[in-house]
Amino acid sequence: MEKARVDLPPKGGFSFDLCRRNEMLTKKGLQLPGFRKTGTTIVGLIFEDGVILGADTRATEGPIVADKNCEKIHYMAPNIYCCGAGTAADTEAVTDMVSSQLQLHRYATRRESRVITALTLLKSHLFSYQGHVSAALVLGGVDITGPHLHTVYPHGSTDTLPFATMGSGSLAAMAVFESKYKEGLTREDGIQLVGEAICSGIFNDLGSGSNVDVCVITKGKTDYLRNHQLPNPRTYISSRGYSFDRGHTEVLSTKITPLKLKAEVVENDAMEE
Amino acid sequence: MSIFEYNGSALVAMVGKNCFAIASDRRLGVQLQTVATDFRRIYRIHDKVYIGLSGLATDAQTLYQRLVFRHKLYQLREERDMKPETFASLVSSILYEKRFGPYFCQPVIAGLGDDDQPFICTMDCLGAKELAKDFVVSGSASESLYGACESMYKPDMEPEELFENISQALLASVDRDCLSGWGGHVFLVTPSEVQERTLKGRMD
Amino acid sequence: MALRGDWVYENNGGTCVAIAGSDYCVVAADTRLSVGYSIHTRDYSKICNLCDLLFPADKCVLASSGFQGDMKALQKNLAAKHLVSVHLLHIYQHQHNKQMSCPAMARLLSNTLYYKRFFPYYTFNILGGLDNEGKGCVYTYDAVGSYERVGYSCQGTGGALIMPVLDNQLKSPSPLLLPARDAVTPLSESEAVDLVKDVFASATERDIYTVRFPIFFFFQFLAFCESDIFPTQQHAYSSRVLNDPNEYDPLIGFRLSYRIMHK
Amino acid sequence: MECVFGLVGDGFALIAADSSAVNSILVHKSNEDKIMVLDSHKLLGASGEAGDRAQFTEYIQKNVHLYQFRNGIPLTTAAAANFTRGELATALRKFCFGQSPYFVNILLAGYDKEVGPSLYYIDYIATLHKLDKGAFGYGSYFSLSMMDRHYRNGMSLEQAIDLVDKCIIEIRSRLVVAPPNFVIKIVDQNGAREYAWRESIPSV
Amino acid sequence: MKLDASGLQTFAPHRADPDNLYPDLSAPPSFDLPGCPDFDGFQKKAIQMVKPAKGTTTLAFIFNEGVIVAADSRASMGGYISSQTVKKIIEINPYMIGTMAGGAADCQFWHRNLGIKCRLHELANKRRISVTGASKLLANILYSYRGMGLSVGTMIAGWDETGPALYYVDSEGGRLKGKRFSVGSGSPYAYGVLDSGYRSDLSIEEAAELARRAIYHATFRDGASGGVASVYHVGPNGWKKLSGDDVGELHYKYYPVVPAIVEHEMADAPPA
Amino acid sequence: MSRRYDSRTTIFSPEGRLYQVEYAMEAIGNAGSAIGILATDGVVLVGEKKVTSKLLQTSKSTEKMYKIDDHLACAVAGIMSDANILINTARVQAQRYTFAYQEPMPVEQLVQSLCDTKQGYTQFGGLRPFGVSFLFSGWDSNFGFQLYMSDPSGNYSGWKAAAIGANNQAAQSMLKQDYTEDLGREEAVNLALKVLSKTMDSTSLTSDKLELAEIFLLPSGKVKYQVCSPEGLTKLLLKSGVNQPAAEPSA
Repeated sequence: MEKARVDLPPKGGFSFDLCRRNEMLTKKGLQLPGFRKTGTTIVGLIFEDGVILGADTRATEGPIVADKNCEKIHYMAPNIYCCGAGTAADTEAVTDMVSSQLQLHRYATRRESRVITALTLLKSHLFSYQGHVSAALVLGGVDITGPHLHTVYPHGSTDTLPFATMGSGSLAAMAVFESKYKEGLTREDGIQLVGEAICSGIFNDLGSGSNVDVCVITKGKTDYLRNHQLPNPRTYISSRGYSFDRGHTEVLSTKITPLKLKAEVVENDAMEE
Repeated sequence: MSIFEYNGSALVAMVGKNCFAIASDRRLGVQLQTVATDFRRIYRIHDKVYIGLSGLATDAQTLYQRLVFRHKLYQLREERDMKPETFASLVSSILYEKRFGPYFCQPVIAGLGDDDQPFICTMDCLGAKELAKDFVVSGSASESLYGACESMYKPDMEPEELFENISQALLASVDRDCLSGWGGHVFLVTPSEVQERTLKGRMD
Repeated sequence: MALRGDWVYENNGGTCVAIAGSDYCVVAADTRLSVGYSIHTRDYSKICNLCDLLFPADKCVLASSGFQGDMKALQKNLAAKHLVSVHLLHIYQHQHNKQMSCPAMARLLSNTLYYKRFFPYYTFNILGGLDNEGKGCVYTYDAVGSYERVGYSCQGTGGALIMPVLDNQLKSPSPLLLPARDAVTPLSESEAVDLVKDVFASATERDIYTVRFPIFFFFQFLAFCESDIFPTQQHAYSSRVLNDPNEYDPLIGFRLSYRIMHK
Repeated sequence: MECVFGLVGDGFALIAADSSAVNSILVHKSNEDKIMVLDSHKLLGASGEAGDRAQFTEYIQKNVHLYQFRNGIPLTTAAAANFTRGELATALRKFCFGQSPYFVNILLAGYDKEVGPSLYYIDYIATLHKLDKGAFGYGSYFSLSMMDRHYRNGMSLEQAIDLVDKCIIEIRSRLVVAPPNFVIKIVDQNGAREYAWRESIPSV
Repeated sequence: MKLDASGLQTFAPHRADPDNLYPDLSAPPSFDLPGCPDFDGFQKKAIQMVKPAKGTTTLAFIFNEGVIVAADSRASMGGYISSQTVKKIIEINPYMIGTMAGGAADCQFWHRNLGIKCRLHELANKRRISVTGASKLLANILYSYRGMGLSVGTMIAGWDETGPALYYVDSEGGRLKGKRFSVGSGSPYAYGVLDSGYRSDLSIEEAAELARRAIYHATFRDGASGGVASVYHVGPNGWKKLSGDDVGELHYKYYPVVPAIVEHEMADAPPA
Repeated sequence: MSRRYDSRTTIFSPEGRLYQVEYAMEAIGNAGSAIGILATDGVVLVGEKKVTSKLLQTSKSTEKMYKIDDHLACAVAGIMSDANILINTARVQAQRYTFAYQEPMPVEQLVQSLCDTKQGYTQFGGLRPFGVSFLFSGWDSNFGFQLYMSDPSGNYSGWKAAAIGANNQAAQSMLKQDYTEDLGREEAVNLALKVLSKTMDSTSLTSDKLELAEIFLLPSGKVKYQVCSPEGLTKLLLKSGVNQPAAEPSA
């Protein structure tokens, strides 16, 4: 009498079976919750021998900062990285999916992945979901044909640009880029410019904040400078602190369960006695 | 009223000196009416990984049962327990699978990884992972919990001090939320033992 | 910011906190005025001391978050009403410079808010100051005028973040209790300022509307203590402006100016 | 307007339910027995839309019987409750057009040798919780506080029935659309059976 | 449209000064109305945005020794508890008290207004206003604003020539004379306990305990009620506050908890 | 003549036999033997390990014994690859039951559902039967400790003691003589080792040729499935004097 269909080996793709119930719940007057969005300032630019990507590290749930140090620069391939803005779950999932597809593709072709492959995979996936998978991406990488920088919009359209910004802080960042970008930037100038663009997003856009992540991709070498700048340390630690003495909280009941320590695996010889 | 506030919930996990504590309120309500005051929101996956599920109670229960299903099979096949990081990815994929008809449930995962490094993480209802080094919160009282934990958290607390801080943060926050509270439930996990305590809170 | 058709309200974010002590009252508010995801200005004070030309009402201060347009209107309305009542007192009871005490101002504010009951001021107010015996008092309001005297309060987008910490630190038995229990010993003034700085730093971490701009952060305290027992006629208060607005406080890394009005 | 409530006493569990079958303003019948005997030691009190209630409870009853025939042993109360919750949760997700999810709230009372009496609360979105006293519907507002006030652990049958009568009187006096008649059923070690009717008007 | 705000007469001192220094402020204050076509839509959106404090449990009943009035002290805005120390029993005059349920601002303001009117009635007629009269005054005012979104559910209790009297007045214009009422989101829970324990021959102490117990049970089950259960008694010579107990402590008084037990669970390791 | 009837697994021969099933039983006869004994306070499973090269690196701790659920284990005799499929199916069935009822699956129901799967391959689908016999041991609240044996035909039966795999008839008859109702867990282990030593053709009995697993109740009432470590096994062998006098150190 068992119900065989519970948890069949996952056949991949989305399952929609809860939609009906959720619809009934919303009809009853309960509103759907907002999903965690990365307010985000993400940028990318091409410099003399590669691509530099930059991102802030704040994820927000409405007016509340859910994650003060999240990673928005996702690994796609050793030579390709991608910054994501929009619904946090979508950016994470779509970049993971495409990066695994690239990995399989590298095994099949035994060649370094190309940025254009990643771009096409991303855009077709996003297009097939008509923007419902809401991920706005800045895709950068250096492959056999040289450095590439693209932006991908949730509905699947893409641009190819020398420098690009996305997310709610893109206006602030683009202002910096428009005024200071020039062809053939050195590595240091590039990193400095990206840092400045992200900082302008962090300070002027409420959806962005905390720290600056930078990723420099050049031919054969990629270094991902996690928390390259920490412009917003916690401003004030109360000198008094909040120490509560033992027993300050009244407890109704306590149950203590000792754990087998990993070191000595208790091997019993039941037959000993 | 949002779906997350239908049953009301409050969950917080905090990291201490190679130990962690995870605490939740005990109320099961239907909007403003309190149905039960001994509802368990924190489940034990195995000795070193605990998961708290806040939000819609029915989804929390279904999600927990599916997680036990998947983790049991993993345990039988691998002949070892799942590491917290792996378990967090499992939860994230199960949630994201229902992207367009999601489970209304925000999990908080806390565990001791290999060589007993504490690991905590939370997700929104779509599975967007948020790994934190200090504390994670969720539930209808999450705003108050953010404020309380942000002030009360200190790095590298001893287990006893961690217990006091997390309890005070939880009780102070639920006393500002109509939909959660009615006592507290705290699991304090150190490499050598697990202490499960119920807190005496306001029952209004 | 284009007004959306008939909807005239906007939420400019920000947080304000007030703690009443035995002989002082600390009122603090952040200084950012933002709309949606962008910032209009970083230097806007949400605290106003309702003074007017003739009669500086230095006994209490109004801090409010929400729609700053309404706040400006409310301030003018309140200052005008205050002027009338003090002026009339002046004429008919020959009491010169008789200040309107904080509880009286609180009632006036409650009525002023309620007269807009059907077209509410979208402001969440805190009135801080000193009562007649010179003790600190804080009144907290909802938008349409329901008010209550409390020991501490905070309003605004960071309110829900800060309130539990204040509860935890300043917990005192409710005034409604009978047999009454004496209030717990309140914090000293410096401890109160320290607590406020800490809760603001925490709120800044987690609330995008509560300002945090490391280099320039105008953080206005107005702390009041009862001035010395002054003769009824002569009205004098000593206000020691602790430091000029540009003083850089190394401890908390931002510009700070607070005025302590001492007994 | 439907009221179902139940409580656990010393060695027994009882469920009381109103017995009026209504359709908008019409009372078709006022002695409709809404508490089903699930199996020898289980009672299932259900409230909700008439069609759903009959359909779903019978579906559960037949499956429980099938389990007993097939395996020779009856389901424990906990297993039956979890089974019912699982069916309700999956039924909520069925895609058959025109069939909106079941709108049924369930109180399941049972007696097992080792565990003794137990009462399970399953609401229409499949939230399951084991409790000592529970109630559904508009009547719950009145009976819950009444039961909070007078309920003791291990109450005798007489005390429990007296408490149920108090609740019924309270519902009749305070609930605007109060159902006139109630049926009370109990389950203890010698099985599930009807205990009494409380009729304020002769059943039509 | 200028509204009849006669109910709003705040009797500012009569001005002798003819030159009308402050023209607009001298007129009796009246309600500002939004100049938008859809008044109701505007109200709904404004109230939703402003979320005035709501949710409560109040009760009152008449018995042989007078009237017992009790209330909780929590104000909540949506899910957030804005205050746990709201005085919901408002002293109109030494012989009459009113309770606050529904919108906190509405109740506070109109009770204050009622207090002024009762005082004026005493000055004009040299005797205290009867409870019937006072409740009629409030009912008429609230009725004049019917449909504009006021939310008030209040009880006027007092002792006048006719002895103890209790009226229920709400913002829909209802006015009921009765012996036992409970108002607010927690009222059904309070009724449950109140009705089963009520007897007209209760002593003052028993009646106070019954009221306190009813408020406690409401705070236990209803999320929007909590804080302090205040109990007042109105006798022949006016009202007197009997008690104010924190419901958090009341719970552990009614349902004492066995002291903290430390339970050691057997280790999982099999017997060595 | 019988050749024509055994190519199709689902066809009876004129003598009323399913040749493929019998051939499967034959294949199991060559596999390492396994013995299960039901004791009063537990169930004991002992298995003979065929492959014992030191170069072998197994990912699994035991070759013959598999845990199906916390309260259920099985010993396998036959083609291991077939066994893995069935064991996985058994594990998923057990978890599905727990998912639906939040209770451990009764032992007999699991054995029944696995045997239904096996039986399917003898009646439809045109695929060869699984060449695997199982000894299922477990505990549940309805019937306490239980031991079942199932064979490729999909038939199962409950036993007090049973043997499968190489020369299981010999082992079975020995068990019949020595089995007594009131065997404790220790005596059951000794008996199993004794029987196994006789039936195994290998010269001396050392711990690397054997596997021992037990199901019993912890003092806390929880069921425990526990595999005996090689050292424990060597001690047991010495204590029960089973191995030959010249107990050379195990290679």
